[in-house]
Amino acid sequence: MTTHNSIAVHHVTRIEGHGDITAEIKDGTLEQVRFSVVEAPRFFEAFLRGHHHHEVTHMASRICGICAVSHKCAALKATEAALGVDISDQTRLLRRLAYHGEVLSSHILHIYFLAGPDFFDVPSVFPLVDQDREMVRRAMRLKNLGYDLSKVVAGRHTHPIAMVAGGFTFVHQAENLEAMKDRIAEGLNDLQDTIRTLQGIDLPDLERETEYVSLTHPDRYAFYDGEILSSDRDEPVSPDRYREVIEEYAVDYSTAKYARWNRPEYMTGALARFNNNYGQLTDGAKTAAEDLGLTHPCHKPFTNTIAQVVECVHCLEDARDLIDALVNGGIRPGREHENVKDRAGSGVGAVEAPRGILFHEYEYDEEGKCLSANMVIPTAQNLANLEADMRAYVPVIAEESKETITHRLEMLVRAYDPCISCSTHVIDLRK
Amino acid sequence: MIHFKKKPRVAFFDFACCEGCQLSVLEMEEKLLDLLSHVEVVEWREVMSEKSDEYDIAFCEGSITRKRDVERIQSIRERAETLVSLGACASISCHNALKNRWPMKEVVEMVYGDSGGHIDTIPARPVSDVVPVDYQIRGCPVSLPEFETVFKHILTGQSYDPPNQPVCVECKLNDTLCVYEKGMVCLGPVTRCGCNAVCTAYGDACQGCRGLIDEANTEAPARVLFREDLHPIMAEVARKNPLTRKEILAKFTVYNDTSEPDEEEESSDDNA
Amino acid sequence: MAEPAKNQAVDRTRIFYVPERARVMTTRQEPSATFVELGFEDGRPLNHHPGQFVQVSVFGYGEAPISVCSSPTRPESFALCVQSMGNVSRAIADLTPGDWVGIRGPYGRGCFPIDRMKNKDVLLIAGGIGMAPLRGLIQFICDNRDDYGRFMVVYGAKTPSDILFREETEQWTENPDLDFYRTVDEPDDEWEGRTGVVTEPLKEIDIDPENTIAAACGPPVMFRFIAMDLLKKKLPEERIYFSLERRFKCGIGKCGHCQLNDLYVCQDGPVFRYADLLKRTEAGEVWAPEKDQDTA
Amino acid sequence: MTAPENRVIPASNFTRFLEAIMAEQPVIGPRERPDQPGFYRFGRLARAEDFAPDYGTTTVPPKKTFAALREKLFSFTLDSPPELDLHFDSSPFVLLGIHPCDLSGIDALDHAYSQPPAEVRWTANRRRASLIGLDCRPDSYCFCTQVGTESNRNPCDLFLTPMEDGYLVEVHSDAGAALLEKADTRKAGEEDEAAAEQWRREKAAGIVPEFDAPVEKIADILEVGGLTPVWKETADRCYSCGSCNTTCPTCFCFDMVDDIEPDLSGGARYRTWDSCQLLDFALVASGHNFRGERWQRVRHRWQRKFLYLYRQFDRPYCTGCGRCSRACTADINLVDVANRLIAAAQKEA
Ligand SMILES: Cc1cc2nc3c(=O)[nH]c(=O)nc-3n(C[C@H](O)[C@H](O)[C@H](O)COP(=O)(O)OP(=O)(O)OC[C@H]3O[C@@H](n4cnc5c(N)ncnc54)[C@H](O)[C@@H]3O)c2cc1C
Ligand code: SF4
Ligand code: SF4
Ligand code: SF4
Repeated sequence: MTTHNSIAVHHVTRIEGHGDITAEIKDGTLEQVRFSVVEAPRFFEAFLRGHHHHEVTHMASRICGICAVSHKCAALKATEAALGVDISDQTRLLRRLAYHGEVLSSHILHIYFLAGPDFFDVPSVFPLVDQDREMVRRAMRLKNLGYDLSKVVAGRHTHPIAMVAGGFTFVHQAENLEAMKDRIAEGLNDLQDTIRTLQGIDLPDLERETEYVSLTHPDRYAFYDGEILSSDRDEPVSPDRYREVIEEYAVDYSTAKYARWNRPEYMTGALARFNNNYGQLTDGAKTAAEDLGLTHPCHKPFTNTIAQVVECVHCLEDARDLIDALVNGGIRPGREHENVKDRAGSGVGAVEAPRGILFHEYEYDEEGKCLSANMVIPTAQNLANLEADMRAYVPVIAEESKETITHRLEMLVRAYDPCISCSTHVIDLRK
Repeated sequence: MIHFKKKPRVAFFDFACCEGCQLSVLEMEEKLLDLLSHVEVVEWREVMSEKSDEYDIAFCEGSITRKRDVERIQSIRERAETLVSLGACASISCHNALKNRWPMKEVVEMVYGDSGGHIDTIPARPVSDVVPVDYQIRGCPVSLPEFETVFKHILTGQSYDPPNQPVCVECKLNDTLCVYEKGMVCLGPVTRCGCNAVCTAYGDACQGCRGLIDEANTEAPARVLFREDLHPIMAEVARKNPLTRKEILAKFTVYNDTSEPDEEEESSDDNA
Repeated sequence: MAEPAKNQAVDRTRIFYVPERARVMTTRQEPSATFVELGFEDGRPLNHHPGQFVQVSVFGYGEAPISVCSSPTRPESFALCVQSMGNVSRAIADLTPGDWVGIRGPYGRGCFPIDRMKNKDVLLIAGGIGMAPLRGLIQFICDNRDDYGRFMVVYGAKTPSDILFREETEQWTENPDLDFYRTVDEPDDEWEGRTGVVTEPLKEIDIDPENTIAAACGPPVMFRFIAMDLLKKKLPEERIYFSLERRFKCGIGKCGHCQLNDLYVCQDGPVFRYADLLKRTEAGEVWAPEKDQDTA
Repeated sequence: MTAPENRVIPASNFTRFLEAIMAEQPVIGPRERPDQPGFYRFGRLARAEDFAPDYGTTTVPPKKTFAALREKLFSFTLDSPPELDLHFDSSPFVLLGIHPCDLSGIDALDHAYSQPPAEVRWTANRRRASLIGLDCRPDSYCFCTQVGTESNRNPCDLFLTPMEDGYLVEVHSDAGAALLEKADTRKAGEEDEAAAEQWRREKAAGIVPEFDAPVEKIADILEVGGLTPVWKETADRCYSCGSCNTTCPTCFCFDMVDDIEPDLSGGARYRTWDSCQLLDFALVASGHNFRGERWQRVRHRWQRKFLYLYRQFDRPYCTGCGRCSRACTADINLVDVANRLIAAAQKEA
């Protein structure tokens, strides 16, 4: 008997933004599979033109409501590079703190609300409100802790306020920062409970070695700053040269563009960072990895979610150290932003967003007005790798029912925690 | 006395936006659980797999930027008794409308080069430009206390108009220092409040994300800042912000481009 | 103010913004309005003068000023007639018997001049929902009919189906003690009564300008035309009374919303002598907006 | 009470005095904004050093300590029948460091709110507080001398005039005298009085803005009218943002709204400060706006402060603090407008 399965998922649920899965499977072999982004394009790269850099950096965070701090930081770094602005250590520490908040809240959103229901065999978190209210509360608590870490630094997580080129419009209070430390302790406990919850779950078994790309920093597990590293190479590359290393290409069925470097596809995100920078994780995070059975290196895409849990522990432990460093350093009013002068120039900002490496690039005229803008988001970089994983995975599950195949493919998509609501993704290569 | 109807069914939908509004709603923790206990959530793609075509209250986030969005929002409108525009994109079109400054073909080309042939895009419009909206929750992102207020208004059958007072009022109620005193230019005097003046509380100027108040005096800054006889505070503002009249007026449109989308300019391609 | 004595206890019963509970006794749907009859918990009367208003709270919705539309001569309860305009008025309209509301008042020092009207001819003019405050006065005069001279009432509604207190007004038409004129702006097929705006019947009425007091309530535009007609009939400005609407929050001259030049409509009104209003530019600007006078 | 002699409190003793008070009751006074160094607001002092005696003018006047910017009037349940619960605080506190103009602002609200029926909450909160005034140095927006508040002491319990080392203390009430017993003071000598007098002279000399006619005249000018061109010209610039009202120590208009709990079990009624400059201030439900034109609202602010309330209470409802001009993002300056009104009236005459 020949079996023919046509899988089509219109608007995969529980992901950020709109994407469709289509797969054609005949007699257990995969004829075609793809994940296409069908998000309405928003044209940030076009309409940022003409705006002053102060507006540009505020507008840039509006690219994405989940990784607002990442987009903001990438935009600030690019703008500061273009305007030749140096920032103080305090500003850098504060941004890193806000950043940890975002990574935590974004990961928690994914772990509990987006991917989580698959682990507990429910369609969404809402049935759990009655089944396991304490777990839902814990999820919300952790998510809020992330928000509040960003908030104590920048007034809000979506979309951060006080962060501007050069520094902050707001003078931070040691008491407020200090007060977060109790919350962090509580959060670390909640993470231990999270780890216990996740120890019991069964993840689909798929192993496929690929190229892992992330930022890397000599002194720390890279989120806010660093250079571009590929697991296929020894030497990192400066973010300024991102166009040389990350080659984008278009496909005709998607509004997103695909990316490659040393291989036809690469992976970026929590698992890539874990693989590339494992040694720099905090001790607690390493223990968490052990408790969760995540060994280094790991080539199982479904474990991306587990790597996120490990990173949550890292972020909270590191946030605690950052607060100590800030408070012990004595917080200065720092109105560095007032010294920022308009000038012509261009610059690149690269950060590790929760979902992977993110680039912003701007060019400004003498009045500080934007001449051109470009962004490369992590999900666009992951798409080729996601499809390669799908191709590797379908034969494994080809005998299953259509529902199971569909569900497993959706889970695979979710494991990447794709974030496509931003829909800014394309390099104009001919420029 | 509050006379309840049966548990209304609630659905969340999104169009072109950053999805930050519906996500920040999750920040409400206990309050969200309290609010949701009065309703039944039947569709919320972002956080649940179930879908439903039957709902009473639809929260719609995002701007209408494609032909198929128009059809989709119309069908949502037909089904929902109550339609809420959630956030700036849905209510006043936020940054999305900035692309309307160019013909769609040009915008597509700017971003996608020649490879943008398959892209379906029309001038961005807020939801209320396409279908009637019962409640607007403005802001980029929405302010959670206001979301809560509107939710409670819906549950208790009350109407809700976005506050028609400028942000300055909330600055004063919070005893926040006016950023003009620091020499910055602020859009607060012409922008609707409801955000609890959060940007100014954190030392930044209001960016105008909630749209203009009714009868906003958008001519005032141009009339003020170019005067010779300014008093010390405003003199400092004028010195630090050598803006042209055009630049001042442009500031009002960053979130709130009220210029009419060019009707003749339609989707650059229909095949999507 | 004399130096306040420190730490004295506050007399809570005198706190103006705290409403007293009242129970909804009956409700009735009127055309484009709801009639609500209320009583205090202890059964005591409201003790109001015709023309006064109460601040009605529907808890969770807010508070709104509403005229008392019943007469103090019928003290078992008091009644409101409310048009759904916004959240509070809609909530009042949604009340059912047994529900509770909060009441502050009665408020307003400027009421209909029932004493001054004694032994005089009385002419009342109501436009639309303006019938609500006047109904209390009509009931009052009917209940004390011997104290007053000729009694004339003109009532204009938009369409026949907008006529408030239909049965009662029908009775008034029959009532020999009362010259009642009812008119509609837009008649329907069944309407056999008068047609035209409220000033039309007014033109026909002959009054004794020396011995008449007139009072009116209705939309702001109406006042100007009524005043012109009455002045034409040689009725002096001191004997024309208007009941005004403004935005009230407190009802006792503190919140500032209802200020009309130096007057607080809530406290000094809501019923004013036309002669007094004429001195106030902010009243004049409403009636003759094209003129921009700005004296106080 | 008979006027007691003035005392002097040296700076070092003053800190101890403050600490002694703070041990017994909260002290609210001017303190530097933690997030905006160099700017001040009234707030509870955590330590005696938080007191910033050299503060200029705060954005929001100290009236907020008696009628909070947003305050809960009472809460209610949504049961049948509803239960109401009043919130009253009767614990005493000290309001420290109020400039003469702001004392005058408190006095203005005492007048307005004590009109029967009295605003009990205000009165109750006023009774909780002991007021300690403090003399000041003017900035370029202050014009207290033009409305006669530069030496105002009403209402206060103690009044401090800064001296080289410490303060000259005037005792204005028995409660003030009782409070001062906690301090180590000495009798003020002639030199001390002279120093304080010198302070007041310098302060008056430092006032820049001047009305071109006495303040009483402004009421007459407003009463006569014919000033529409000035109103319209001012309104062209005005945003109707309300900052002039919401920062004014003598403004007392408010709004009341209900809010309910997310579980819909009950709620509360709140009062917030309001402003007559806002578009919807006089809008009624039928859609009519009784001051729909911006210039009408501008005129109303003036008439209320310098005519209606002036006539009603026999004092201008302006303390010369200059807050409205300082807060105005359209640079509309009260004294400038006054002088244009005066000029317009003179031209008319
Ligand atoms: C002394 C006095 C006596 C009164 N007596 C009665 C009476 O007997 N019966 C009666 O029915 N009414 C009476 N009223 C009127 C009544 O008080 C109002 O209708 C009521 O306050 C409305 O309150 P609300 O909360 O329902 O509406 P609100 O929510 O306060 O107001 C909603 C209204 O706000 C206005 N609004 C908001 N946005 C806009 C906009 N964009 N454009 C235009 N308008 C807008 C609208 O008019 C809208 O209907 C009286 C008023 C006074 C002062
Ligand atoms: S900071 Fe902006 S919003 Fe606030 S008072 Fe000043 S101008 Fe108004
Ligand atoms: S502060 Fe200035 S701009 Fe704002 S309402 Fe007052 S006068 Fe107008
Ligand atoms: S009107 Fe202006 S100067 Fe006068 S008291 Fe009020 S804020 Fe101060």
